[in-house]
Amino acid sequence: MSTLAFESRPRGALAGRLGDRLMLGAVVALALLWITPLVWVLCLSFKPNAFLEQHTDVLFSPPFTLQNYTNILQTSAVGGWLVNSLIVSIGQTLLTLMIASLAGYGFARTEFPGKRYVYVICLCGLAVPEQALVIPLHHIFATLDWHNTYGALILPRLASPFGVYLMTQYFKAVPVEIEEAALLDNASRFKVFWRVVLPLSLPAQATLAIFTFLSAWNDYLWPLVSASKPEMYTLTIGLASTQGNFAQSEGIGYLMAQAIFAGLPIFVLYLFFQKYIVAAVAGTAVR
Amino acid sequence: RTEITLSRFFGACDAEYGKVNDVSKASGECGIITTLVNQFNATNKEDIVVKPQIIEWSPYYTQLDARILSRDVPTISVMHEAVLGDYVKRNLVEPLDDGFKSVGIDKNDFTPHAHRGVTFGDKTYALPFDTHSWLWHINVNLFKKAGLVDANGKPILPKTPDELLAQAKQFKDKTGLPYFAVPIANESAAQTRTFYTWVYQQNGTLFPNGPTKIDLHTPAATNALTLYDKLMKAGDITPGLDYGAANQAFENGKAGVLMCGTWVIEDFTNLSNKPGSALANGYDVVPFPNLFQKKAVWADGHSWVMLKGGAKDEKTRHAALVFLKFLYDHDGDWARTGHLPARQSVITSAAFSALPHRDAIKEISSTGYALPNTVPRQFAIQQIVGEEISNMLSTGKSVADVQKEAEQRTNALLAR
Amino acid sequence: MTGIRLSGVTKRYGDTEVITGLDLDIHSGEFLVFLGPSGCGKSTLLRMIAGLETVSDGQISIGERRVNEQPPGKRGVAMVFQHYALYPHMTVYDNMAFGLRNTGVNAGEVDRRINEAARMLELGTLLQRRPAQLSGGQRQRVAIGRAVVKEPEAFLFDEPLSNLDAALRNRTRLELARIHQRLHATMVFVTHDQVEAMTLATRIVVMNRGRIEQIGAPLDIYRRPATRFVAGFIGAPAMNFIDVERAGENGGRLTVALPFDSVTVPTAVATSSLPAGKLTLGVRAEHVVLDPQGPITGRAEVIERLGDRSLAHVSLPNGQLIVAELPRERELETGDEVRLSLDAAHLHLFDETGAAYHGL
Amino acid sequence: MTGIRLSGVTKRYGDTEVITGLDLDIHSGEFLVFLGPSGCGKSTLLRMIAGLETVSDGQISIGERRVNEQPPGKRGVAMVFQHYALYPHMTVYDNMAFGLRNTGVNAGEVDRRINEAARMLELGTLLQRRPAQLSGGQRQRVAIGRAVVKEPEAFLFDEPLSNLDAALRNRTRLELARIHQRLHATMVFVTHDQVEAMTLATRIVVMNRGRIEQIGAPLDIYRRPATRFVAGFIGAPAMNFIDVERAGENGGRLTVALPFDSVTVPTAVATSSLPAGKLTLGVRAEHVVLDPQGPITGRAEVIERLGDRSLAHVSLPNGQLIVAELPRERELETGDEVRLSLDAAHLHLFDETGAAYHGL
Amino acid sequence: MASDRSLAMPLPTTREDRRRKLRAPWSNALFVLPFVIVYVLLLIVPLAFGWWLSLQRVDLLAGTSDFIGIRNYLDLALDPIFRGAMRNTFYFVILTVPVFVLLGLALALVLNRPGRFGAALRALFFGSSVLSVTIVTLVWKLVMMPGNGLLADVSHALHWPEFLPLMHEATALPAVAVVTVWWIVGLPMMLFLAALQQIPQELYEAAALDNATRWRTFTKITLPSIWRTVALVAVIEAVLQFQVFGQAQLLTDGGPNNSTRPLVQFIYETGFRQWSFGYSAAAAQVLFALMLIGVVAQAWLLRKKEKA
Ligand SMILES: Nc1ncnc2c1ncn2[C@@H]1O[C@H](COP(=O)(O)OP(=O)(O)OP(=O)(O)O)[C@@H](O)[C@H]1O
Ligand SMILES: Nc1ncnc2c1ncn2[C@@H]1O[C@H](COP(=O)(O)OP(=O)(O)OP(=O)(O)O)[C@@H](O)[C@H]1O
Ligand SMILES: [Mg+2]
Ligand SMILES: [Mg+2]
Repeated sequence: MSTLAFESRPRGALAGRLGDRLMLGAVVALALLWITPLVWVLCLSFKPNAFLEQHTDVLFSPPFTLQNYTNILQTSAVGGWLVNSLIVSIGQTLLTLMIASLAGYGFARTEFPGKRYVYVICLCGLAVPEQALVIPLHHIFATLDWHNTYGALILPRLASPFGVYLMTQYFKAVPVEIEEAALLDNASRFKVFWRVVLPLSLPAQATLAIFTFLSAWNDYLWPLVSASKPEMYTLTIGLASTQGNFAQSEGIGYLMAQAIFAGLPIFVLYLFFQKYIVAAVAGTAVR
Repeated sequence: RTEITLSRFFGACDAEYGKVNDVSKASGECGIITTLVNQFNATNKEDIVVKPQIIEWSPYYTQLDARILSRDVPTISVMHEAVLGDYVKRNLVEPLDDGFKSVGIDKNDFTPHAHRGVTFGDKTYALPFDTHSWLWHINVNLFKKAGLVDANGKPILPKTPDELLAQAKQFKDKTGLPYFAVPIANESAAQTRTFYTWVYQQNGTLFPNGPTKIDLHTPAATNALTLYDKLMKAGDITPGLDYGAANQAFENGKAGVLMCGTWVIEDFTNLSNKPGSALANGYDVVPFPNLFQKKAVWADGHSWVMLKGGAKDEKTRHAALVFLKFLYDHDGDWARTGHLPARQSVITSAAFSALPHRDAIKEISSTGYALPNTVPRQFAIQQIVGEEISNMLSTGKSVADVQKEAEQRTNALLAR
Repeated sequence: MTGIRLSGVTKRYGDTEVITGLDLDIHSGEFLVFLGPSGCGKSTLLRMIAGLETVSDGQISIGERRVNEQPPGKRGVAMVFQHYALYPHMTVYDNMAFGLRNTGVNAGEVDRRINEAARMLELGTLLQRRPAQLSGGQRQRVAIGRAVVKEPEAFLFDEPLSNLDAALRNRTRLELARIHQRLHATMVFVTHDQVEAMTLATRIVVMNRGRIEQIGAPLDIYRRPATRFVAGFIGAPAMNFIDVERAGENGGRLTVALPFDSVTVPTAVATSSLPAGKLTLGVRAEHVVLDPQGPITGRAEVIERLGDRSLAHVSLPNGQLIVAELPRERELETGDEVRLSLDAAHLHLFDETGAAYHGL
Repeated sequence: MTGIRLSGVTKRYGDTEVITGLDLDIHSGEFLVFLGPSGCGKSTLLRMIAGLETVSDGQISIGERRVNEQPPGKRGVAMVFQHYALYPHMTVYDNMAFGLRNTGVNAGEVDRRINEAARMLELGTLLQRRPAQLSGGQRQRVAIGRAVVKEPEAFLFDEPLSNLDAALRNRTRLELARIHQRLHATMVFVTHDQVEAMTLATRIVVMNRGRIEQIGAPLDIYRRPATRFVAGFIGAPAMNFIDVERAGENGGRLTVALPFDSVTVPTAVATSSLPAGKLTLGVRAEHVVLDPQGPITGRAEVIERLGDRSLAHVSLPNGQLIVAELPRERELETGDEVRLSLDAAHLHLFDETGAAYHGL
Repeated sequence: MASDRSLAMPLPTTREDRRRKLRAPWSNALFVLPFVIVYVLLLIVPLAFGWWLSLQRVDLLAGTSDFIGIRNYLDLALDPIFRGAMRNTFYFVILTVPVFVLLGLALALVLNRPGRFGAALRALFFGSSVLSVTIVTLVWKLVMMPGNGLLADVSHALHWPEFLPLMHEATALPAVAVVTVWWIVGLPMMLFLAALQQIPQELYEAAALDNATRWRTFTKITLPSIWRTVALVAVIEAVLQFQVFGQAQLLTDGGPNNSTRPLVQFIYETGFRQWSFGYSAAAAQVLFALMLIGVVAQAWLLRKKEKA
């Protein structure tokens, strides 16, 4: 009833109270701690590398330069890597959302023979470390001659039970009554899922989207061994490949600029989805 | 039109050198190799195109292995001489003797160190490109302050371990600073290099019982470790530095000597030309001073190999060889990175001697040593040994423990 | 147009049996109203018919089909939930359109039906709101609208008017009656409002504790309740019950003695129909007559003035309270002494098992 | 024991103003009932008093304190939500205990109060269930119980009995009245049920579109509605309205002409009090008398038999329908011709602005 | 009420119905089918392949392999580095997981507010997660650098002795943990935010009227309502932190004295650096077993709590 009465949330109404202030104060203080290294990264990215070889503790005084960024942008392959990363990350995100949401719904809200066992087996997959799979997967993809394709970059992560687990848990909190209403409204099981349960779990969807995108975007080991052709590099691998052998001491500014450059798309995506994460769009179900 | 792929590290620098076709205009590892390739692509007469495939240095071999496994092999790859043996032993590398002959590469011109590095049995498996090694970079300004310079203003260097300890003490007393800066934190290679050097200087060997069994209890090994330990305990090594911090400390005048490689010579030289810096007019670099019986220092080299399956046909193979010849011809240009050339004729050339400090270090091409190339998994051994020595330096682990554990770990590795 | 048949339907939640072997034939096109105390299983029954709750035992058929295993969407029924269950993320319009779009009704028709429903439910201005922005009654109307637009073969209404004001409830009731006539749909309707039950129902089913107490036409249920439970449950104020003794007979009809002042009252119940054992007399407030010549004396304890009528709670000599409806012109004050008579034709008798006996 | 004072209270959602400058004094210990059509702002008002909704403008004081900024918990009120808002993860017992434990009431007392409430609300056997395992009416009773156990200074009830059956509703109503007497708490009660309003209220507030139409004692509101809106809203069936002309005067009282058959009807309204302009006559069903000598002729179109009474919808010569309550003994069939008279003493007149004029 | 029964559609009880049941709801399995296919092909099969590898002495590049049974596992049991890595990994999980749960929840609770301010703070706490591990470790190496790192500068300014957490066995792993928390605490925060969004507002209203203090509201309303997510975050974080790798490798490379080398680094080193693929595979299988035990134990504990 009170979508607009957010101010009237108990915590809002109490905003004036000391406890609330203290808490907020603490979080703001923590936020300052959090932001310091970030600001530092930003500042370093605007400094000449040669200067940084000797000084990494001077933030706001000159010299400043845009060289690090122009270096990135002038790397001829960067555009292609960016596109690769986008294709892989978006593809992986969309597919994961689809597969995980479907499975999550299946596990959370439907019955079929053997469901519990299948679910438990799927959850056990959570415990499989990525490192246990890299070599076998590489071998399998090599046998199939699939390396250096988008498919090879996208597919392996789809098997992650994380999304399924996440969606299952969130779907369980969607009120059953609303789903019942939809079933009576002649909606097929799939339609119930698609038109009713999915929209009601938007915050969870947004969260999973950001998670998946983030891990796909920053993924390193798999693209490294799977995409050996520079034109198939993702941004992470590509940018790393441009580093000289001693970049960690000689190219700090350049590295920081790379970080900003590579992090920006995720951050933008986050800002875009953030409104779903705390939005009360789905809000509270009406019963 | 023949296309060959060139898999390498050294980074990419399109922004600065993407369009430069003249190697003489470039500097730095990345700049020089990039322009070399550009120049070759622009000038070769056989319509050969070299396509570089660049990868970050640290996972380079992981990716290379993966490529071999998925039969996606580059025509030419860069490879450290230290690991070349592993690939040769698995029969993954093409022998190049015939090819060298066909394009006019003369392996007799290879320096002794380079020759040792690329030859297995009687076959040559790679084109050596350089010798890189481990040096003392010296802040002469601080040495002056410590009273450790001779009449010509040249730094006075120790000749025995005891002299080293004494001079280091003097240095510290006079300047209040530690003698050495060495990367210790998060670093193992540096320790191994220094350690190997001091073992080689004693004519020692680490593999007296064959290539799959290390022995760290030889007197040579014990001496080397003990010296290192003493220096640390005496406060002659700045604690806690990682690679970047060690360089920073040296550049900012926080230590007298930096143990580091050939690849930083150029940077420091530039810095010494900058008034106001701690190194201004006071930088010198020398090979590791001989503290024991003979001049010797750890050295490794970059080389170019043709992995089996990389050249799909004779035409490609030929093109690759043509490119190798081009690299061979331009070995002198590469030497501007600070690395020593792999060709004797270049080392003796006037052009090379004209480069700053090169005269002082060119002896390394003959005093440089490496593990016997029959020893497998040299990087892994370097990692384990270095790690254990780092433990000694950073946590005070005893020499005996280091010897025991490094030996155990290495031998377990080699047994697998 | 399809009837619904329940046979031996039982529902258990774990150990608790909430519906017990229930048999019921709902005729095609009928308007059947369920009445029963809170928690007696009305919603559960509706939900089972709709297919939202499994049947623990027994069979449900809609038309000729056994539907026990059919999914809800396939049963051709529309339901208004007691708690609405609106889609919080959809506008009112979309809430109503959802079911139609699912069955592929074309957009124009969807629009037409929704506008029609919105008009009849007075939701016209709210079509673009979300449920969270509606008042309770408005939500309830959306829930009704959602069912109505589907024009299904059978409607299941679970207390659909409980949150509406009297005037609106009246209007909506009329609209529902009209829809019923237009669509000839079968309607199953749960309500607590007796006016609703009386005016809408073809038949009323009175339930108690998961069983059916009585099925009948509205006035029958009111006038000839089958059991004491039904008699007490139907009608507001509730029927007055007085324990009585047999006092004689008058033309085959029993005369009973009230438990005080040795008052006897004639009834219209045939003596022969009655079993042995104790009897209880039942009489509705409107048949307790304020009569200066009446045999019963009492004192008005509470006067409830409801506007259109007034009720007097009169204490009898034995301390029991009896409710009488006051004639409109009659003014009475708390504490007044009154005399009452009972309308013999409308007296009911109940035996020990609760079975009822009526005069006419 | 504290009164509640609202002055100039306004509530806007974005652009929509749902409560407009409302002034109201709720006396300490009073039982105030809100009546009004769906969506008129009753729940919003309650929620503002409780502190769940911010006040866009104006002031709310409880006792002497201005509470606009006070958090809900500090206002000393208990509320029953229209949609219950039970804690789904707690048992019935814990739902009720939660508020008490929060204020440090000791366990014994908690137990005592809950058992007392459970008894009075007939929840005894359900205390260990979760809300999802309850029927609608049971949930509603838990919601009431949760408020009642707190024994607060003021209760806010938002349609608390809407899902209960008539019998239970009656009993609960009595219990609430009893609690009111015992605690002398201020009660604010929203309902759609006029019997509830009539029997419980000390005063009734009739709201319409965010404004107060009338405040008064129950019978006053019924008998002397201040506006045509109130007249039409209160009472079931709704009051009959007929447009009339002035036809003369009789002892200072206006006589009006009905719009057909040139029938004139005397009223008890003083002519002098009336403004110029058109007039509408209002008469309740119970004051439309079936009278063989009556001046009005009509035809019975629909007979609604509600058990305790019957209503005839009679069409007048001009086609308008008028509802008359049938005397109990009188049987009438659809289609019968009838004659009606209107009870002069109970006729109401409304001017063009809707203001009402009464006889007595 | 947000009850958590699954839609109890056809759950018939008579024998005849039970027979039908076996047929009818199979269609629901279609929902999970896409995942199951991917899961089997891309997880189960490679995992089994990895298991097979772990029983061999393999040289992938040479294409040779000998079946050696459980030799690799026996070797692991005796390998002090592996045992150290195991200890480090457990220690790291214990250090970080509770922090992720508690801090993530605390941040989510405070920042679950509309308006720009909350949004900005949320973005800030999330912001660090977008950085790659290389950058994160580089920056923190600079922070903790001896001499003129940020930490050193601060301690100089305060005249404290210089604190070099990465240099000491006792503090190195906690320092890695701090960096990890800084890096990705935004993720549990988001999971909690999403869960908080699902709690019906009216429950808070009822609680507010019930005089519940903040703390009571939190423990009695919020926590029970998001308990599933608490379990989720705890399990997920445990799974993630068991696999800690990049930070440890890049900050300390396992040192000092093997005090920060986690299992995954061990697996990586033995596999990719030392070419002991079978040995590496065996270590990976051990990690799998450990995580499985850890996750199952945790899920079980949290589940019990949920029921209680
Ligand atoms: N968030 C909102 N945004 C816009 N309008 C709203 C919002 N919430 C409520 N309203 C409107 O405010 C008006 C008053 O709502 P309220 O719930 O107070 O009505 P009510 O008198 O309780 O009605 P009912 O008897 O149907 O429960 C309604 O017309 C409703 O549509
Ligand atoms: N999940 C459950 N577990 C146990 N008992 C339940 C469950 N759900 C409902 N019940 C019980 O079943 C009985 C019937 O519930 P139902 O909702 O059908 O009642 P109802 O007749 O609709 O009542 P109301 O008029 O109050 O809505 C109630 O006594 C209720 O407590
Ligand atoms: Mg119900
Ligand atoms: Mg309301």
